[in-house]
Amino acid sequence: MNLLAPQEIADVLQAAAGAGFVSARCTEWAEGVKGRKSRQVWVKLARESLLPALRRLVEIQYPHVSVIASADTGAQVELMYHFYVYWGIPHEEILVTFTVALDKTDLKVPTITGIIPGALTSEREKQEMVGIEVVDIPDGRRLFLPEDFPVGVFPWRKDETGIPPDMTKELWATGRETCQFSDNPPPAEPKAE
Amino acid sequence: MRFPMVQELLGQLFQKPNTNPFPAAQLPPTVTGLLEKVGRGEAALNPPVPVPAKLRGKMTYVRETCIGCKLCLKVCPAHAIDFIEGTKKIRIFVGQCIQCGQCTEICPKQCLALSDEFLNASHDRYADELVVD
Amino acid sequence: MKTIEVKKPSGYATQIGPAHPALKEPVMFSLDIEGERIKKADFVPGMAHRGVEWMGMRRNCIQTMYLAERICGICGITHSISFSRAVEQIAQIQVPNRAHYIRSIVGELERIHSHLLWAGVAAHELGFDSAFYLAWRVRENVMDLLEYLTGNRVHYAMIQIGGVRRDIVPDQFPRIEESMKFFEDAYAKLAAVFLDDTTVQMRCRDCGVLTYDEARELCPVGPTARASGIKKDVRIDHSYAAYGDIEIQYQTPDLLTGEVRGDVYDRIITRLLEVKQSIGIVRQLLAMLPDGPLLAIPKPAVLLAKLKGAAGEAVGRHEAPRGEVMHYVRLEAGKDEPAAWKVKASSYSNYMAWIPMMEGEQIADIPIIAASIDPCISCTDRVALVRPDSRQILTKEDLHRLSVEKTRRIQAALAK
Amino acid sequence: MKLSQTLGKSLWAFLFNSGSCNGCEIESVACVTPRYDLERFGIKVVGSPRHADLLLISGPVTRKMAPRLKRVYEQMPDPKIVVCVGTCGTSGGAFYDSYTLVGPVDQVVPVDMYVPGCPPRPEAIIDGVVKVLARLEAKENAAS
Amino acid sequence: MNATTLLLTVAGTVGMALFGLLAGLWFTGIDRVLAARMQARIGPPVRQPFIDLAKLLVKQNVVPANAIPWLFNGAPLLALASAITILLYIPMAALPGLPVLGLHGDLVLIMYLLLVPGLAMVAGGLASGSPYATIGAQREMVTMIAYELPLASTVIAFAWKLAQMDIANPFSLATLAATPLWTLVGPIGFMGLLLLLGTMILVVPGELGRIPFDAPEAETEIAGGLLVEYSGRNLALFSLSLAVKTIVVTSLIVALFFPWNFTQLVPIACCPFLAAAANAAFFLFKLFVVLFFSVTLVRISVARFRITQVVDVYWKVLGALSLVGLILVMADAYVR
Amino acid sequence: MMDTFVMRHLPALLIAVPLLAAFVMPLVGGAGRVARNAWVLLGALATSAVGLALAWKVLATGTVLYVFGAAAPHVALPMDSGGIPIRIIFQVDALSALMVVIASLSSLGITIYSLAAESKQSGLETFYAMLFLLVAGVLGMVSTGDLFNFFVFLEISSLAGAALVAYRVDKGVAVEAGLKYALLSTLGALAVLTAIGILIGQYNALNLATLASRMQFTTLDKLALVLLAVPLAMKCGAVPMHFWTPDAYTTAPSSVTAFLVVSSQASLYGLFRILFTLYGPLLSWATFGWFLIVLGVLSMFVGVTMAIPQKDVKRLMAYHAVSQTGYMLLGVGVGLAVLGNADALAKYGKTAMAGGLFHIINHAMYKGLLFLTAGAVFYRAGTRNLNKLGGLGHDMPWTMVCFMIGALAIAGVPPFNGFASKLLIYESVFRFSPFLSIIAMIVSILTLASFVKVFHSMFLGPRRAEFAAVREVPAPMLAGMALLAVFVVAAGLAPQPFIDRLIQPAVEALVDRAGYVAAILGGI
Ligand code: SF4
Ligand code: SF4
Ligand code: SF4
Ligand code: SF4
Ligand code: SF4
Ligand code: SF4
Ligand code: SF4
Ligand code: SF4
Repeated sequence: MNLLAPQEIADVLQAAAGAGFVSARCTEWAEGVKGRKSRQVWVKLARESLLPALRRLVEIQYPHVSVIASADTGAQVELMYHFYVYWGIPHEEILVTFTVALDKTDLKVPTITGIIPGALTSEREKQEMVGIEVVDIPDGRRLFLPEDFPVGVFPWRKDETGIPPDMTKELWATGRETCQFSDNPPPAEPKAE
Repeated sequence: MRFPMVQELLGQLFQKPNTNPFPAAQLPPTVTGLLEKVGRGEAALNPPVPVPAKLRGKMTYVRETCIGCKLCLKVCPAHAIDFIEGTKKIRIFVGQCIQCGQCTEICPKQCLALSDEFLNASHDRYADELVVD
Repeated sequence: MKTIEVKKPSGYATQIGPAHPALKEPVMFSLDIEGERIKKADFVPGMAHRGVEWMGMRRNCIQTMYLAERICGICGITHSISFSRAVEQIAQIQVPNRAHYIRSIVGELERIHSHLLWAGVAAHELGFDSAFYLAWRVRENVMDLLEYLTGNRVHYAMIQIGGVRRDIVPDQFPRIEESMKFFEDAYAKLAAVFLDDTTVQMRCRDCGVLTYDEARELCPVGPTARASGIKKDVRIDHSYAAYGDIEIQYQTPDLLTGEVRGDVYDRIITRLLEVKQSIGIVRQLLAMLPDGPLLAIPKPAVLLAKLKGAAGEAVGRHEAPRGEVMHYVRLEAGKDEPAAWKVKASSYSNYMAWIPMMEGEQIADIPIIAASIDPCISCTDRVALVRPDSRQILTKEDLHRLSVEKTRRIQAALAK
Repeated sequence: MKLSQTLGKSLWAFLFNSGSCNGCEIESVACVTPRYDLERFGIKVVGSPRHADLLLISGPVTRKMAPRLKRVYEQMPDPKIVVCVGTCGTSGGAFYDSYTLVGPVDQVVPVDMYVPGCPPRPEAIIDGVVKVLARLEAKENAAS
Repeated sequence: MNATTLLLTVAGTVGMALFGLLAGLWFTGIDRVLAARMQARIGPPVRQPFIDLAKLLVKQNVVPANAIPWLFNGAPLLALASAITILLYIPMAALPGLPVLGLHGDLVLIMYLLLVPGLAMVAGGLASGSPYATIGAQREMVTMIAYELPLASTVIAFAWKLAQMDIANPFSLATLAATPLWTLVGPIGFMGLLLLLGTMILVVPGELGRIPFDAPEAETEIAGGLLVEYSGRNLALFSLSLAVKTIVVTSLIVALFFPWNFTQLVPIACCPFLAAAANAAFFLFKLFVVLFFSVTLVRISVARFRITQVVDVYWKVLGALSLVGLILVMADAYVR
Repeated sequence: MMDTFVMRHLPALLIAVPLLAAFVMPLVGGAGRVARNAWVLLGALATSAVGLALAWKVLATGTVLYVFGAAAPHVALPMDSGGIPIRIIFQVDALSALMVVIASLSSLGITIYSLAAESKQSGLETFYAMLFLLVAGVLGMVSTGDLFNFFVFLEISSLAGAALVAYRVDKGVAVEAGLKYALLSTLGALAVLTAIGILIGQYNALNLATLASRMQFTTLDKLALVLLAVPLAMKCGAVPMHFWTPDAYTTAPSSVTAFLVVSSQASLYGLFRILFTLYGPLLSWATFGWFLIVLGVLSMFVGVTMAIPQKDVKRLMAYHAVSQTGYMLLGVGVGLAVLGNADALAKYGKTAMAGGLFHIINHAMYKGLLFLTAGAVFYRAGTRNLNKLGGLGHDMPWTMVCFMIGALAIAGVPPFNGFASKLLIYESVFRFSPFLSIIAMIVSILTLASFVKVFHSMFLGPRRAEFAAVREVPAPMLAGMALLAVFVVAAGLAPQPFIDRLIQPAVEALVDRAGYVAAILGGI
């Protein structure tokens, strides 16, 4: 296999994403005595370019999808799709992250399960945790949250749809306030010498 | 057909069990009776498996040296430390502490430490022996 | 958010889960059963959902690291390595090499303990308790070793952002080598019991098959993937900590048998091979252990201050015993707590593989298949309620009344 | 016959994971393995709450598990003993606040003995069980 | 039947019941201790089964909402009663007055009576209305069907040989106990008998629901299966019936394959009392040996079979072996 | 004295009483429900009383002969006959007595049961008339000593049976099943009639004993044998001619089904009579013995394996009936196979036959009981589909107990009667071939498994909403079931008296061909 360098990957993805391409950067991080580097490509895309870019990525190597992370940045919810290519080749694996920012007014994103079925778990989780809608998801049920969890509350959001304070239970406080302790005796008087 | 376990089992039949007989090999007729005997020095409990010197067990606290800087509260990942406003000292709840030892590292006066005491079961999670202050 | 459509399996559906006598992760399966065969399988996780990421996003990075450690009680070091590696990349903290090596050594010891634990659980699921006891007897040795090195059997608290908190000193080497020797001997015994035994073969061969293609598309990780012939191993692919300095091989079942079938038996082989591999890695790393400090920033208070100033995003990964664990962290300047934190545990990636593994198999195979990816299932919904409407039936029986009173007495007594 | 002589010497245990990190769950299981061998005290792990006398609970009780924990407790025939294993079941531990936890354990079912530790060593769990027995005996002696 | 014999029968019944219960529990205790030792553990005290029993008796006896109470409560009683009944038929050591119903001890009758405790468990399990119990009950039925073939073949092989020798009452256990078959056959038949012994050793764990044939109760699959809903007194009765059944089944193996008495092997000319004691002790020893090899050792050294594998093993492997055993025994008769 | 008169004319009454009951039925029917029920009950009681009395007489004093219309009805060869029995002759030996007992007992239980079970149906006069006709037909079949009469009674029972199968005319299936049954019966009857024609042409006689004494075993006789044996085997439901049983047994009302079982057994009786008495030593014992054995083993296995997957309770039970018939064929077949070997016959042949014959009566009782319980369940729950049933045990405890008794009996679990007869079979046929016993045991356990499943799906599990209104069935139905259940338990707990008093004589009668002939012809 002819291995592409991170920058080359960024370039082909830029070409595939077309107008939806926002930005790309490559980073490296070295650890150990030999200082072998792990390499990352961070690509920002518009929603429309997610699938075309992913299809192009699959041509490089069928990627390992690790997870879709998310962040609430205020007006937007960002989704970070973490893929790995060149797995199975010692020390050559490259992390390719697609960051897709969605306006909170229109939290829709196409499913990628048509290309990588293994992403289903992560997409289901994002629906319930940050309140996006994954269009055409094959199985849209809740995953981790209980059935009786209130609709419209999304634990990882930092706005008014996040966890309201009254839902938070302070486990540590149970019984601590009402418990009678022999309080700390006052500090011993410094002995006059 | 192969059953490698049979040989292992039959071999073990004539060897000493691997069990550490803590606190007694089997239950005595009465536990309280045994404990009383132990108290009178007539019987002895079998010790647990030896623990390493640096076991992270129950917290200890030297109240006198504490300066009330609250750094330990800042790093405690388990909300196990209360600050007592009146005395400017702290109180540690063993029933809440996860023995990470982070507080012992950040304490500027080294007044916190982890002992190797680990048999802390109690019927009351705020029992005296589970509150260090 | 889309409305929650509840896809109830049709026909004779049964639920298994989520509280299991034997072990492990509470998860619930809904199954479509015909006779003893599973027609359709689905699973409901989240029984153990504690909101870890949410909690983490409200605490400072040091606190969050201990929280991360407690995501999982089997690999106490996995999540803390991953989390701190992400944070280190954001804050550009260069971990000393000695610390890298110690991280890897503990990671490998953890792998040994975890795989032995798994072997025991798998044997227990098969009703083979002697093998369970044997595996855990061996495991106690590595637990002792971990406790000796770290001060705790499970949550080692070894990792600090920027290094490790405890050293491994030459005085301790003989004790470690003694254990490695012990594991080598035990490995032969375990391999015989788990791989040669006819009944184990009957239960595990060609059971719960995950093909190469399924494994590629569902993206499972760790031994689950490797047993299907997928060569994914973060330690090799990605070179981090001390792993970049040594040569290690992907452990796939064909190394032993010459073929990959992707069944439960192959997963046993893979894990056993990895135990052996880990013994070798520990020895190598110990021999190569470089000198140097343990922490980039020894003072926790300084560290907290530095992290408050850091900003950016990064991914930290580690090959846990069950496969890739990944933490995505985003820090913002001026804030103690992470702005975003996503934990991807290994089981998270492996769940989906259950479905192709289970469909078409028998009820009897559920536990071992579920265990074969190495979390576990459980069940509570198995017993019916005491007839609520007919108290008299029960109270008629003096025994019952007496025993209730006894319980009350005990409770009253125990409540002091 | 005294309960401590019957129940106390033949405690059948049901392990319940209410959303723990598994640390405590696994240390509880370790208690039955040869090194610790709970069976020498007549304790054995059973698969059905109906057969159980002793409930070993670990974990801070998630929302999803709370009703099930209650149910398991109710399904156990009287008389029964509950031991909470681990710090996070005792008081929350590292999971001291959350939107999806309803613990600690004693907020859901009555607890007779807490075994703090994250996780407690298997011997600490054995110690907890023995302490329950000692308490039971002491109360019986006091009553008679 | 006059008053004295009636009285004797009643006394014998009570005695046998007591013996069955005590010996059954005691052997269960020994089994547990030995298993623990082989697994490198200390294990419970030998009297643990007695304590467990006492414990169960003080526990609440829960009747689940979906159960049919009288059937749910009756099944354990029936299981115990039927297990004790079988005991009355089985010859043990050559003690006066044993077996209590000796004259009626018929192998086929016993074979079918042995179904009854199992059926009672099935009925109880089904009556409890739990899905796990239902799966368990179905599996129990399948297991019963499965070991029927080797069992039937063995029984018939024995009777056939005796009938062929023109010995009256070939199905009577008294006949069998008096006529060790090993001495009646040539080398080919001896091989056949060995095969039959081997199969019967593996029928025992099936009869008693032990690993590897414990699919009906599989704790890690269906959480105790049949018995999942039982508690307290009812569970105690079931465990007692299992204990008695252990004695029954092992005694049956002893009666079929090792009927010799101590006094037959080592003629001791002393008082009959001592001889009886020696015989009784020797009988217990034989039980212990059978129990060790067919229950204790087997159950801890292998993994549990799937229910389909239970059927395969019993029908295809052991069934075939037992049929070969039968054919060898028959061939032996014609060769000579 | 009245007594003696009755005693003398018992064989005639055996037919006359049910016929009378049948023919008066339409008249009484107009007089209201109570009168009708009273008449039905009276008729059933009288029929059973006559039957049992006759059987008692036979067993006490030996074969009873009865010549219709003769001055001295017990003399078979009147002076004016020239040595040929020309009148209608009933010859009731111990075997016939056994069959009469079966028919009497089950007809009584069934009739009582049907009083409640059918009370909601219309056209009850016809129903009961047909039922009595069926009873009369069966009783006639087993008592007559005349081949043509046998044919006539066979026809009566077949037509009455067909009518009853189709009784619930509102259902298309029922009519279809009735037609099927009638058609097959008619075809069978035609074959029998042809055989009779052949025999009469050759030997100019219809009396069984006479025919037996003159039999030459020509090719035509062989043809007649086939023409007799095949339809009878079919009517008793032996594999591979069992195909009609499931339909007929399933669609008929349960009380009728229970009696259809008896009627099938009357055909079985006919088959045994033909083989043992009519052809007797002319046959190759071994060949025909094996013929019965193979039929038996096939029926046992095919019946049970077809039964297990069935969803309709009665259909399932019908297949079990086929399977159980196999045991009877097996037992009697082994006896037939060793008929020529006096030593083997004494050692195990007779035991095997005793087992087979004992199984006939036991089967009639427990299978009748099972069909009645199935009817009871249908009566209340309105469905026979096992997938839809469930939880009835909460509300129908007695029906459940009856079912359990029947199920344990059919599965051959001690201490019920099925075990008693199966034990005789197991412990005898193994000496003929050990594998037969093993097969018989395996089939038993399969039967058990099947009934455990049925038991579970009908009675156990949680109460179902759709069966909220279900209650225990009315007392007469319970009484009818109880009657049969009592027999099942009694014959299981103490089988020996039954074997000694009822079965052994029947076995002797079956093997004693000369005796049968001599009873008529006076030892010619
Ligand atoms: S050891 Fe850790 S958990 Fe315990 S008080 Fe200190 S910081 Fe808190
Ligand atoms: S860090 Fe040390 S000095 Fe500061 S409050 Fe805590 S215990 Fe006291
Ligand atoms: S890691 Fe996942 S399952 Fe665990 S607490 Fe966090 S969100 Fe819940
Ligand atoms: S997957 Fe297993 S080990 Fe990991 S956190 Fe869950 S339960 Fe614990
Ligand atoms: S293996 Fe996975 S689930 Fe288990 S402790 Fe490690 S990271 Fe957690
Ligand atoms: S999915 Fe992984 S991290 Fe989450 S609870 Fe399970 S084992 Fe722990
Ligand atoms: S107490 Fe600690 S080890 Fe135990 S379950 Fe809780 S977090 Fe895990
Ligand atoms: S099915 Fe498995 S997980 Fe569920 S209770 Fe049974 S053994 Fe446990």
